[in-house]
Amino acid sequence: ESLRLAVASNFRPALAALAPEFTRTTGIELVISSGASGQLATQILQGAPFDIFLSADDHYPARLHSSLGGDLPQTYAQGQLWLVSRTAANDWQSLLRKSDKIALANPALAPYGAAADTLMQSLAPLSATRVTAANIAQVRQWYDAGHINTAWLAGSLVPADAPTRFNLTAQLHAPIRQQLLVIKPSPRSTQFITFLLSPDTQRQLQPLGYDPVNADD
Amino acid sequence: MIDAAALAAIVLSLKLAAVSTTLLLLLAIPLAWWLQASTSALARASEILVALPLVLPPTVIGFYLLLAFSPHQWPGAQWLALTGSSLAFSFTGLVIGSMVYSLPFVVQPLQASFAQLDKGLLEMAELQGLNRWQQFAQVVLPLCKQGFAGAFVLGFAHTLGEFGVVLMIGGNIPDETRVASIAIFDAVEQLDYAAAHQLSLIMLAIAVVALLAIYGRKKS
Amino acid sequence: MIDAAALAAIVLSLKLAAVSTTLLLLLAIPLAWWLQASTSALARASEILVALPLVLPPTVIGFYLLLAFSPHQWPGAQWLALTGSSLAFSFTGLVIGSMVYSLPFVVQPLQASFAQLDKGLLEMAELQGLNRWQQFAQVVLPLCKQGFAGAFVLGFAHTLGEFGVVLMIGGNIPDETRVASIAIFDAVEQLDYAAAHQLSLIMLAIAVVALLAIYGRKKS
Amino acid sequence: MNGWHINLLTLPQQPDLTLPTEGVTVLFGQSGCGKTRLLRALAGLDPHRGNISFRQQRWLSGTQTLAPAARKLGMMFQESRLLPHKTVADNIVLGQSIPLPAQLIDALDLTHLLHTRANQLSGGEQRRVALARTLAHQGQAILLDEPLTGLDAERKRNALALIKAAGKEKPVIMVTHQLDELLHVADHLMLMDKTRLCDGQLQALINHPLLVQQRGHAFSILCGEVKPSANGFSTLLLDDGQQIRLVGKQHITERGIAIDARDVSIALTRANDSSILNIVKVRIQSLGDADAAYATLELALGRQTLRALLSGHSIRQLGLAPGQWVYAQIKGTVQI
Amino acid sequence: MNGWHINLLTLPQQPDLTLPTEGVTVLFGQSGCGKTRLLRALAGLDPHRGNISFRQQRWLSGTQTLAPAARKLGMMFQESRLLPHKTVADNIVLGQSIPLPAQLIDALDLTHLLHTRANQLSGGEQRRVALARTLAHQGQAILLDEPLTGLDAERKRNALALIKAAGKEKPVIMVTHQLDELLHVADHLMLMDKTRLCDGQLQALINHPLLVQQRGHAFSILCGEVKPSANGFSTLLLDDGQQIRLVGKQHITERGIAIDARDVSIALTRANDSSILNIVKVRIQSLGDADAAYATLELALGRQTLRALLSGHSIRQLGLAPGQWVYAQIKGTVQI
Ligand SMILES: Nc1ncnc2c1ncn2[C@@H]1O[C@H](COP(=O)(O)OP(=O)(O)OP(=O)(O)O)[C@@H](O)[C@H]1O
Ligand SMILES: Nc1ncnc2c1ncn2[C@@H]1O[C@H](COP(=O)(O)OP(=O)(O)OP(=O)(O)O)[C@@H](O)[C@H]1O
Ligand code: MOO
Ligand SMILES: [Mg+2]
Ligand SMILES: [Mg+2]
Repeated sequence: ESLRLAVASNFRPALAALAPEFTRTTGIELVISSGASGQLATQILQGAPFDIFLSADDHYPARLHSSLGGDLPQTYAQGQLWLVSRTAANDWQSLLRKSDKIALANPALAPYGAAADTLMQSLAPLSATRVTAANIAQVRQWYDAGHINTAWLAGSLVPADAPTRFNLTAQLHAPIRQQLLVIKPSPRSTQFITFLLSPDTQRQLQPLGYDPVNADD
Repeated sequence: MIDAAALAAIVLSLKLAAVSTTLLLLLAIPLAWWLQASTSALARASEILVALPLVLPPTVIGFYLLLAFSPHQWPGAQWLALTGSSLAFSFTGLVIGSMVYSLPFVVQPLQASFAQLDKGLLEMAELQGLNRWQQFAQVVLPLCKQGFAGAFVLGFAHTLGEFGVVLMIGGNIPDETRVASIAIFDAVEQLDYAAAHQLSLIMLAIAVVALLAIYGRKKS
Repeated sequence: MIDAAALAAIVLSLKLAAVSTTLLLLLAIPLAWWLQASTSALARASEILVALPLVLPPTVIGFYLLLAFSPHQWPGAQWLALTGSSLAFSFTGLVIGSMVYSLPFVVQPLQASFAQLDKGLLEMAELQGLNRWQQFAQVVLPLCKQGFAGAFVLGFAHTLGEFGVVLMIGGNIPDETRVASIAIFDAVEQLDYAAAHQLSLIMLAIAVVALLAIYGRKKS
Repeated sequence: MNGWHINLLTLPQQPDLTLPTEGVTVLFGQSGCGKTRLLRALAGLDPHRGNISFRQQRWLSGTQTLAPAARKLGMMFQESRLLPHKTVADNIVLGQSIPLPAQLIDALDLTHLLHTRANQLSGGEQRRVALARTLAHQGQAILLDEPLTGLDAERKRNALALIKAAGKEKPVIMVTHQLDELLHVADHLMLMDKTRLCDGQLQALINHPLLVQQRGHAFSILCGEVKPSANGFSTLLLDDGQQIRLVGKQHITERGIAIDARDVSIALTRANDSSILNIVKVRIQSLGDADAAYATLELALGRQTLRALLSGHSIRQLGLAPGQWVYAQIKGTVQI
Repeated sequence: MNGWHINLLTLPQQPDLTLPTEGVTVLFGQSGCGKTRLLRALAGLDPHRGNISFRQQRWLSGTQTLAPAARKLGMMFQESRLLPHKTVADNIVLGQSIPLPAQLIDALDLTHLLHTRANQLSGGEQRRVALARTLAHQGQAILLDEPLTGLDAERKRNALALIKAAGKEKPVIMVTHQLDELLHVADHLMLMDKTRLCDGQLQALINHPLLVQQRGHAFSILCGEVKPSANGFSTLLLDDGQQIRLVGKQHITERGIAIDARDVSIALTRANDSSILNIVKVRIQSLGDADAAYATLELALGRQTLRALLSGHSIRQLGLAPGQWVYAQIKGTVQI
C-alpha cells in the first residue's frame, strides 16, 4: 500500500527524514514527487494522481481548494526566513546595505522570496542588484558556487558554515505558512496528516529548519 | 554504488529515448521527404509548424500538452474514451510529449540531407524496378546516412536529456515518469551534488557508448 | 495590451537568439567542416564531445555552467581576472550558456549537409583560383543552403525557447537576463495562464515570421 | 504490332511518329536539340501532354501517365548514375532478380571489377557498368543516352555488337553523335534538330540534310543478295549482277554496306593492275556542283545509287558528264 | 625551358618523362588505364610521391607538394563540374577576373545560353561550358580530360580548333580515346596502358602498338615543304620531288598530313583516267603478312614511309614483292 505525495522542493529533505518513521508505524509506503509548488499545482489541476499536496506556501493550496473543493488546507510547518552572508556584519540592515548582489527566491512564486522582498522594501532604497531565483533551492546553489555572497534562505537550507547569519522570522508581519491540501481523501491520507501534525513529528521539524505549527493555527 | 531509484530512472530514460526515437524516425522520415520534395504551400506551412515547438520553453510546451491531455479537452477526452486511461502522468504521455518536442530535431537533418540527394539516382532506381521501400533502403538510406545519423543522434540524445516537458506532463512519478534527467534535476534541487554528479556521469557514459556505436560505424 | 516588462523580455530573447546564433554559426561552420572532412580520432572524439551536452537536462547543464562560472573555479576565476566581471547573471553568460547548449543543433545539420556536398566541385573551384572564403561563399553556401537553413532554424529557435540553462545562470534580472521563456514560465508558475497564453502567442508569431522569411527565401 | 506511337505536344519538335517493334533506332541530333528530353518523356520521367503507347499499352494519354516503373524499360542515362556504395556486380543486377549476366560482363571487360565499389571506377568503367546494367534489364525495351561516350575503340566495338544483339530481342533507342556508331547499329533513324524530328529507315535518311550537315559528306547504302564467305571473301551480289567483295572476319549482313562518298573514286577505264578490289561499272546520274572545290556525284549502280565525292579539278580533268558510263573504285566500306 | 618533368612513384606506370613547353600533348589509353589519375596527380589533387616540376617550379618533391591553386592550371574534369546554381556566364569566368571570353563563347555556340543556369543545360552544353571555362583560364597550362565527349561533329571541329590554338599559347594535355581528335591536335603523344607510359612526338609514335591496337590499322605521316594554295590546292612538296595536293578551304600545316593505311591503294601503272588526285611513285619496302586477309605494306616515298592496307588477295593478284616500284593512290588525308 502506498501514498502519493506531491511536495514542494524545499520540504522534500524534511519529508525524506520523516518518511521511514511513518512507513514503519503504518506500513504505508510514501511515493514522493517533488517540484516547484506552482508546477505541482498546475499538474494537480490537470488531474495528476497525487493523494496529498504539500505546498511551500498557503497560496497554491487555497487556489486548488477553490477549484477542487474538499477539506480546507492545513498548515503543516512554518518556514524560517534567514539572511546569510560571507560578509561580516553587525546587523542585517547594514549587511543588506553593503552587499552588491543579493539573491532571493522569486517573490511572485515563493513565499520566502515574498517575505524577503517585504523586509528589503522596508530598507529601500538599496544599491544592490537583486538576483531572483525560480525557487529557494536555487538561491542556495548560487551561494554554494560563490556567485552570491548574501542570500535569503529558508531555514532548512542555511549552510552550516555561513559566517554571518540572521534568523529574521520574527521580523515578519505574517508567518510563512506551508500548507497542505488533501487531493484524494482516504484513510491513508488521514493517517499521514495525523502523523505529520502530531506533536512528536512537529518537534522534529525544528532541527530540520522549520518551526512547528502553533496549536491555534 | 547506484541506488535502485537512480537505476530505475536511467532504465526508464533509455526506454523512453528508444521508443520515442524509433517512433519519431518512422514519422519524420516520410515527413521530411515530403517537406523537401513538395513545393506546395501546405508543405511550407507544415515546415513551419514542425519548427514551432522549438521557440517555446519546454516547460511551456509541457504545460500546453498538459492542457491538451486533460480529460476536459477534446484530445484528452478522446484518448480517454478510446483507451480508458489518461495520457498525462503516463509513459505513453511522455512518449508523445518527447516526440512533439524532438520532432524538429529529427526532421531538420533528414530534410537537409534529402534535399542534397541526387534525384537522378532515384529515377534510375525506379526504372530498374526498385519499389519505394527498396529505393529507400538501397538508395536513400546509404546515401543520406550522415543525415540519418544526425537525426538519430539529435533525437535520441535530446530525448535522453528531455526534461521540461517530462517534468510538466510526467509528474515525477518513480518508475512511471521519473526519468534520469528529472532525477538529476531533483538531486541538484536537493543540493545532493554528489548524486547529481554521479548520475550525470552515468548518462554521459551511456551517451559516449551510444555515439561511438553510431559514429564508429558511420566512418568505416 | 502587453506590459513593458513582457515587451522587454521578448526584445531580450530576440537579442540573445540573434547574438548566440550568429556566434554559433561562426563557430559551428568551421567545426562542422572539420568534423566531416577529417578522419582523425580527434575529430571523432570532438564529434562525440559536441553531442554530449544533449543528453543532460538543460538545467543540469546550467548547473555545471554555474560551477564553471564560479569565481572559485579556474574558468570563472580567469574570466573575472580578465574582465573584472562575473559571467553568472550577465547577458554574456547567457550567450555562452545558449551556445554550449545549442551547439550540437547547429553542428549536426551542417555536418550532414557538408558530407553530401560533391567534393569535386571544390576541387574545380580551387583550380579555378577561388580562395577558401570564395569557395565557401560560392560553392558550399549555395549548395548546402538547406543545411544552413536547418542549422540556423534549429539554433535560433532553440535559443529563443532556451530556458533551463537561462533559469540556472540568469538570475531573472530584468533587461539583462529575464528572457521571454522565463517570463512565460513565471506566468505558468503563478497560474496566470492568460499572461502565459499571450506571451506564448507572441513568441509563436515571431517564430512564424522568422521561419517564413527563411523558408520563403530558400525555395525560390 | 508496332513499338512506340509517340505524339507529344509538350516538346518543341511536337514529334508524331511510330517506331518499329524491333531493332535499334538511333536518335541523332546536335547537342542541346532535345534528345535527352525525348528519352525522358518516353520513360515517363517528366510531365508531358500528348499520347504515347507501346505495343498495346497506353503510356501517356493527355496528361494521364503510366508510372515509369510500370513501363518496364531499361534506361542508360547520359550520366552513369551508379550507386556509389554498391559493388559493380550489385549495380548491374540492381532491382532485377537475375543472375549476373556473365556474357555481358565479359564482353564489357568488367569481370575484374565485379567486386569494386562503383565510387572507385574510372569514367569509362562507370559507363560500361551502366551499359551492362541496362542491357541486362528484363524490361520490354531499352533506351540508351550516348552509351558509348568515354569508351576506347576496342570497348566501343564490343559494346556496339552487344547493342545490336539487344536490338534483336527488343526495341532499342540509342542516342549518339558519332556517325560510325550510327552506321553500325541503326536500323531506324530519328533525326532531330531544335524544331523538327523526322524518322525513317536508315536507307531512306542516310543523306538527309540534318545528317549530312553533321558529318560533312554523303553516304551510299548498297544492298543485295549476300553470298556466304568463300576463300576469305563475303560477297554482296547487286541487282545488276555486279559484286562487292569484302575481306576479313566480319561478313556482310542482309542489311548491306554503307559507303562514304569520300571512299569512292572514278576511273574512265577499268584498272586491271590496281589493289582496289571493288571496281563497278556505273552511270553518272548527276554531277553535283562541279565548279566547287568538291562535288558529290550520284552514280547509278543497277537500281541503287552510289555517291562519290570528287574534287572539282578531277571532274573537269576527266571531263565527266551526266549519262556517261564510268568505273567506280570503292575503297572503304562499313558493314551495317 | 621544358614543360613538365614528371617522375611519379605512386602510379603503377611509374611515369618518368619530360613534356614539351608548348603544343598539345594527347594522353591516349584504354578506359581505366589511369589517365585521369595522371592528370589529377599533375593538378596536385591526390597525395603522391615522386617529383614533378613545371618550368622552374617544383610542384612535387618527395611527398612535399605545391597546393593545386598555386600550380595555376586550367583543368577540365571528365565530369563537367559546373556550379548548378550559377549562370553559364558566371561559370565560365568563375574565379578568374576576366571579361567574358566572347570569341570562345561564340565558337562554342554558348551565346544563347549565357544567362541560363547550369542545372538547366543538356549534357553536351555542360561539356562546352566546362571547356570554355578551362580554355579561358589564365593559368600557365591546361589539362583536359576527354573534353569532346558528348559533342556533335560540328561542335567538335570547332572545339578542336580552339584547343589547338590554346596549345600555341601554353602547354595543353588532353585525354582522348578518339583517333580523329588525336590526329587533329596532337603535337606530342603519351601512350598509356595499365603498366606503361611512353611519350614522344606524334610522328614517332603514330604506329606504336598501343595506338594501332586501339584503332586497328596503321597510319603514315608525311611531311614536306608546304606551298601556298594556288587554284584551289595546297601542295605538300615531298623530299623526292613528288607532291601531295589537297583541295578545300583547309590548308596543309607545317606539321604535314596523316594518311590512314586503309586509304592507300596500289596500282602497277599510273592511272591517267582516274579521279584520284594523288598518285605517287613508291618502292615496296616490306609486304607484311601477305598470307593474312589483310596486310600492311610499307612503301618508301623518298625518305619517308607510306603505309597501305591491302587485302592478301590483291597482293597476290598483283604479284607484289619487296623492292618493286609501284604507284600508290592516296584517297583520304587528315591535315594534322
Ligand atoms: N577513387 C578511386 N579509388 C580507387 N581506385 C580508383 C579511383 N578512381 C579510379 N580508380 C581506379 O584507377 C584506375 C585508373 O582510373 P582512371 O580514372 O585514371 O582511368 P582512366 O584512364 O581515366 O579511364 P577512363 O578512360 O575510363 O576515364 C582504374 O582501374 C580505376 O578503377
Ligand atoms: N532541367 C532542365 N530545365 C530546363 N531546360 C533544360 C533542362 N535540361 C535541358 N534543358 C534544355 O532543353 C534543351 C534540350 O536538352 P536535352 O538535354 O534534351 O539536349 P540533348 O539533345 O540531349 O543534348 P546533348 O547532346 O548535349 O545531351 C536544351 O536547350 C537544354 O538547355
Ligand atoms: O515551491 Mo519551492 O519550495 O520554491 O521549490
Ligand atoms: Mg542529352
Ligand atoms: Mg578518366
